[in-house]
Amino acid sequence: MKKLTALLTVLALLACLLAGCAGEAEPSETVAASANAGETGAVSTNKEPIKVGVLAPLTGTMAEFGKTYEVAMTMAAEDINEAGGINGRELVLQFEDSKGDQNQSAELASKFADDDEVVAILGDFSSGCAMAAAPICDEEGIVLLSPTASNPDFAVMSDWAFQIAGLASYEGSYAATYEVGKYAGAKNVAIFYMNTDFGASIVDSFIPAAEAAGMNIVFCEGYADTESDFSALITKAKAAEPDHVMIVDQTSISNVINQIRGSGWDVPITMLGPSTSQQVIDLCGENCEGILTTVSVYYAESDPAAYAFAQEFAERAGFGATVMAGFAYDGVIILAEAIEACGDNITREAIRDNLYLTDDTYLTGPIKFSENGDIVRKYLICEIVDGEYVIRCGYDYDAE
Amino acid sequence: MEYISNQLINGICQGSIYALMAIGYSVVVGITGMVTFTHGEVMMLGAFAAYYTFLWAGNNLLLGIFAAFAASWLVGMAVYKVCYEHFFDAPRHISLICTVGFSMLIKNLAQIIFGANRMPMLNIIDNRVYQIGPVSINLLQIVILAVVIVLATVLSLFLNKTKGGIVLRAISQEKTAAYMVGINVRSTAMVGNCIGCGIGGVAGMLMAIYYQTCYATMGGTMSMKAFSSSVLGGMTDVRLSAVGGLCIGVIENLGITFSSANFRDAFAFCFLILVLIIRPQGFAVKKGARP
Amino acid sequence: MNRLKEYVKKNQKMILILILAFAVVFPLLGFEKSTIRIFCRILMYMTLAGSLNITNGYSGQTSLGHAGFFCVGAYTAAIITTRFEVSFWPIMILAGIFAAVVGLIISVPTIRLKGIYLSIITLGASEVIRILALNWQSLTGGSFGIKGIPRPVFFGFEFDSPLKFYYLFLGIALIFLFVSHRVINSRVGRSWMSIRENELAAKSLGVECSAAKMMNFAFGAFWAGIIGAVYAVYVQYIDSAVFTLDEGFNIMSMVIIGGQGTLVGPLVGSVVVNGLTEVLRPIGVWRFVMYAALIIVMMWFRPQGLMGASNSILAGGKVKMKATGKAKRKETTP
Amino acid sequence: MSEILRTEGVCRYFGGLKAVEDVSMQVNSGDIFGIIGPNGAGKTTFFNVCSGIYKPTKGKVIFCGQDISDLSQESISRAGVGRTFQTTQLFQFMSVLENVKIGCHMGTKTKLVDAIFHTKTYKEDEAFAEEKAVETLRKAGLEQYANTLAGNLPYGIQRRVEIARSLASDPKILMLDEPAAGMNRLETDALRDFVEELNSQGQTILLIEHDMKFVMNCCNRIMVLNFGKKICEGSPDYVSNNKEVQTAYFGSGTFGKEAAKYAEN
Repeated sequence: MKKLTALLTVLALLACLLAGCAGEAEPSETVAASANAGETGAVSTNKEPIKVGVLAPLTGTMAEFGKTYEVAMTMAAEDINEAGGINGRELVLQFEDSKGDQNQSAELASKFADDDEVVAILGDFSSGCAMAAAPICDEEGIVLLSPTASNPDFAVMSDWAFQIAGLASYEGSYAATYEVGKYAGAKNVAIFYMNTDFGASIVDSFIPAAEAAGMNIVFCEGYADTESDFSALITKAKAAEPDHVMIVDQTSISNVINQIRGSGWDVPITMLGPSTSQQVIDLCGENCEGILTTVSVYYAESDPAAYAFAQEFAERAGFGATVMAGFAYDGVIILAEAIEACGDNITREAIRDNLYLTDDTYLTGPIKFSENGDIVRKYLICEIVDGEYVIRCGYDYDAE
Repeated sequence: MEYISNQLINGICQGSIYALMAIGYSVVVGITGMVTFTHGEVMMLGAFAAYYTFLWAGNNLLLGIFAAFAASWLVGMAVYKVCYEHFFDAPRHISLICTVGFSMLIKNLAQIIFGANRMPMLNIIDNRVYQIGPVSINLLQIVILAVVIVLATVLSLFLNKTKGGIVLRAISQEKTAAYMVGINVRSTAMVGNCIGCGIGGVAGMLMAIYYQTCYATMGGTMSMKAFSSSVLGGMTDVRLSAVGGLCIGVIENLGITFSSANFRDAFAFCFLILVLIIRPQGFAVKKGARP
Repeated sequence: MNRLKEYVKKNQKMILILILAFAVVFPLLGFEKSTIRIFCRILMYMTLAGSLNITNGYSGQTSLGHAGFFCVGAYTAAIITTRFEVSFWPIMILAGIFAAVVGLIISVPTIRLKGIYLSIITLGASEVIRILALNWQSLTGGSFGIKGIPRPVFFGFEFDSPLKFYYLFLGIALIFLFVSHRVINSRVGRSWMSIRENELAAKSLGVECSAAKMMNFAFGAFWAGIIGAVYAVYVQYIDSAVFTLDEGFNIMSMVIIGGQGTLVGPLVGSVVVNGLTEVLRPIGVWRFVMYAALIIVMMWFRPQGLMGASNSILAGGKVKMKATGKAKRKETTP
Repeated sequence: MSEILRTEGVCRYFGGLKAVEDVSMQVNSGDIFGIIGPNGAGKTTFFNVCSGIYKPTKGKVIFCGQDISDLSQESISRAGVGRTFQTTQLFQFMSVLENVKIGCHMGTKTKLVDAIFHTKTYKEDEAFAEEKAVETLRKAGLEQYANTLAGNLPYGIQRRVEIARSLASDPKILMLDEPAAGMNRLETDALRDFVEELNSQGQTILLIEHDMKFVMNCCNRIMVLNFGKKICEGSPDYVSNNKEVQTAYFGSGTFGKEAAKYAEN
């Protein structure tokens, strides 16, 4: 009997394994399909495909963002291949799961670096993981382009490290000077921030800029990224009597907003982090009416390319596109262009050098790297009206 | 004064959520005699069951409770079969590791099946704020408080006054003796475990309603809080576990009031460690059956 | 099977030397750097799991918070080496001592507590340590972590490639095994095991249980601290997100899968767990589902772990006794 | 004959229950001192008070002229009180030899550093422990079980291992809690021989036992407890003829007398 159960369990496990392999096979099938599409695109593609490695947290607590990466980047790769690939060669993305674990991220970067076919690496999602992988990419000499890392220390670490999310430090001071200060006209500001490198670096730049603009920071507190109950903080903030609340967070922003409104506090709110995420509207409903945010890309109907991208993304991923999806998409496109510029002789150095030459406007706006490999973005100010984002100020608001 | 009393109310409401989780937890631990780390995932599944029920049948709270309870009951059966049944005679750490493994299994499966993103659970209960004297409290907080009090009372009545409850307590104290007086230990322990899990599922649902969202990894930190609250209450006593949860909630919120929210978990754990150093058995008065 | 065991016992020294030689030569067989990194990770977790095994396996006090000591060691090394120009090696020892001191402090409550109460204290302490590391901005860099940790230099020989770190990790693992082996097979080790098996009896024989337990905690924490320091210089960037409770459970699952209460157990556990997560990589998101399922299967069919001690109360207790007891009794009764 | 263990008015209460009340007694060196009494008379509690598992509520325990009432269990063991338990407390999953080696814990003083560097202390201690363990096993007639797991041995042998383990620590007084419980006649006799042999080598022994034949033949002094109180102390003959003892054991009335007579035969 015991042996029988053992046998059955082993069989069941094998079945699981097979199912897993089958599940894994699906995305690669889509890539193959796109390859076919590429071939029918009348361009001769008898050359070998170009491989780019992607580090993404496909499992673990950050799996949501890993999924964003997977969908947006696959879309970008398909777009490129449909348009004939890179100099006629097919672009293949090799996704590896780092689980949001720095150790694994570093190891996988090393694995990509060892693989001569991989010409560059995209990722990782979080700044911490990207920073763990950076020393390795520096040693091995391979480009590490993180679409979403915003830690100002990341790109500085190496010539080979690039970030396109825009420096958190500039986003913080922009939000302070123009959004909260000039547009909303706040005097006393309360800040809630997620205590991660993202939240902390925004706040570090927000406070001096806000003080320079003549605002008082009456309340500023961080909380752990796993936090879900903010009632105590809200009560505390209320007692400081601010006239504007600023929230810096990614995943639990809806919680904060809901709880602020749930406690009957009717204060103007600015949020920083998820940008014009449909998810915030889904998760907050009426509670998010009138909330301000900054964003470097806006998927408006007036911009058909961006709008189409957002639509397709939502269809594929099952949730709305955030700005991160756009960054991930752009990351692939920029990299592909840098590779294309190398011509036939694709080397890792050439890709890096070409990346520094990037200067164009993409889905998420203009991108031109500084000598560190990071960029300063331009921002829009949006407000939520009737469950939709409405642009209040354009890219040139800071120039006015 | 108004400020402090408001913070106290916040603490009590937060604490009552912990208490709700701890009640289910202590029932599981009390009856199986083994520590579980799957409770967070059981709560998560309860929340998801309720989420899909609300999608399908509209915002009917009772139906949601029923779905959450039923789904968690089923998971409880699986947990029992996989993690407990074979290990009653074995050292404790074996079933503990089994529950850790099972929780990983559920969490990752849920991420694959339900998707990794957050699901909205909006306005299941009307969000009304009441001003009672100096303190303001909203409807949801009142509902949760009421559920905790009712559940704790009903459960302790059930465990102490009814025949079924006495049978459950018997097997929690001495399984061999219970077997010898003709109790079917295995099936009874399973029912007990499932009751605990069911309550956990309802707690998960209420939590999801309170925070207006549910997602696959929501159980992680929460189950640690449930665990701590339950330890504080002496692991097996339903009412004391609820008190433990309340205490942790209040301590955390007072800590945040006078210090910073960064240290929330640190307050909870330091308080727990202090209490355990002074009273190794937690709040429990007499030494009962415990792991 | 028995013949194999006897053979192993007879030629223990030779087999050990063979394994050692294999471990030294193995990475030179032309592996890629990333593969060597995986070996480094395996060796690192060998020591880490081994040091947890000292507390969990030998004195039977289930500690869930080993990541805390790991964290203390890593941060000590990172903070000192980035701020002062000092050689890494004394800092490594210092990191170990720091972790041991923290271990001593945590072990104070364990004098009165047993079982799950002890576990939750260690778990809580580990979380408190992580929260401190996350929030003590001026010292630990807060959520930004510490970057640019310099590489260690040994008499002009810089550890700058994974291969060199492989030998460093190997060396530490060997020293750890050597020292632990000696300690376990002495009066000190025997007193730890007597506490695990039966504390009442141990006390009646004059074993100072509290002191022995504290010593045990400090010893385990010391090695976790050492390995933490090496980890910090190996990855060159640390932040508090590494040292979560999940990491603690991860280390613990290695100990339990490999087998508690033997020196070989955690080594095997580290190879199996780290190997599995790599081998299962092709199945993508199903990886951890599979891994979790394997843990459960393992607990069902071999609860004492792959190489668990049969002569321990942790090995599955009564069940095992009944199976083997009778056969032996016949041989031994006159 | 010098005094080894003395108690002065020892009381131990558990809430309202007076488990041991006002017991004074004295064990001299070279004695085999027996404590008997009906079930629940407080014998084991008294034992536990003497060996430090419980603290006395009132009164003093004096061991070799030193007041040990407030010392911890380990300190009392280290002072020279060795004991066995009513239910055997062996290290079941260790071999008999290892069990006895742990018994040598007090006789050795290897520290962590000694163990790591294999200093002289370590080598001496290991040699000592090995020698002592083997010798003790030989004394207890357990050589052939040296490498057997203790938990796999028959019950009678397990009790003997427990005694041997305690002996390895060279106790000044050996306290045996119902050593013959659960043994058959043959095993009991063998145990009695063993105890007497130990005593003839100068070992002081304090024991609790239910088996009257064992106690009467083996001990030179006996104390009787009933309901926590001492009712009688003296030589075996004196005790067995004491009316109060007979009443305690067999009850009063006709039936009791009959039973007493029967027991005498």
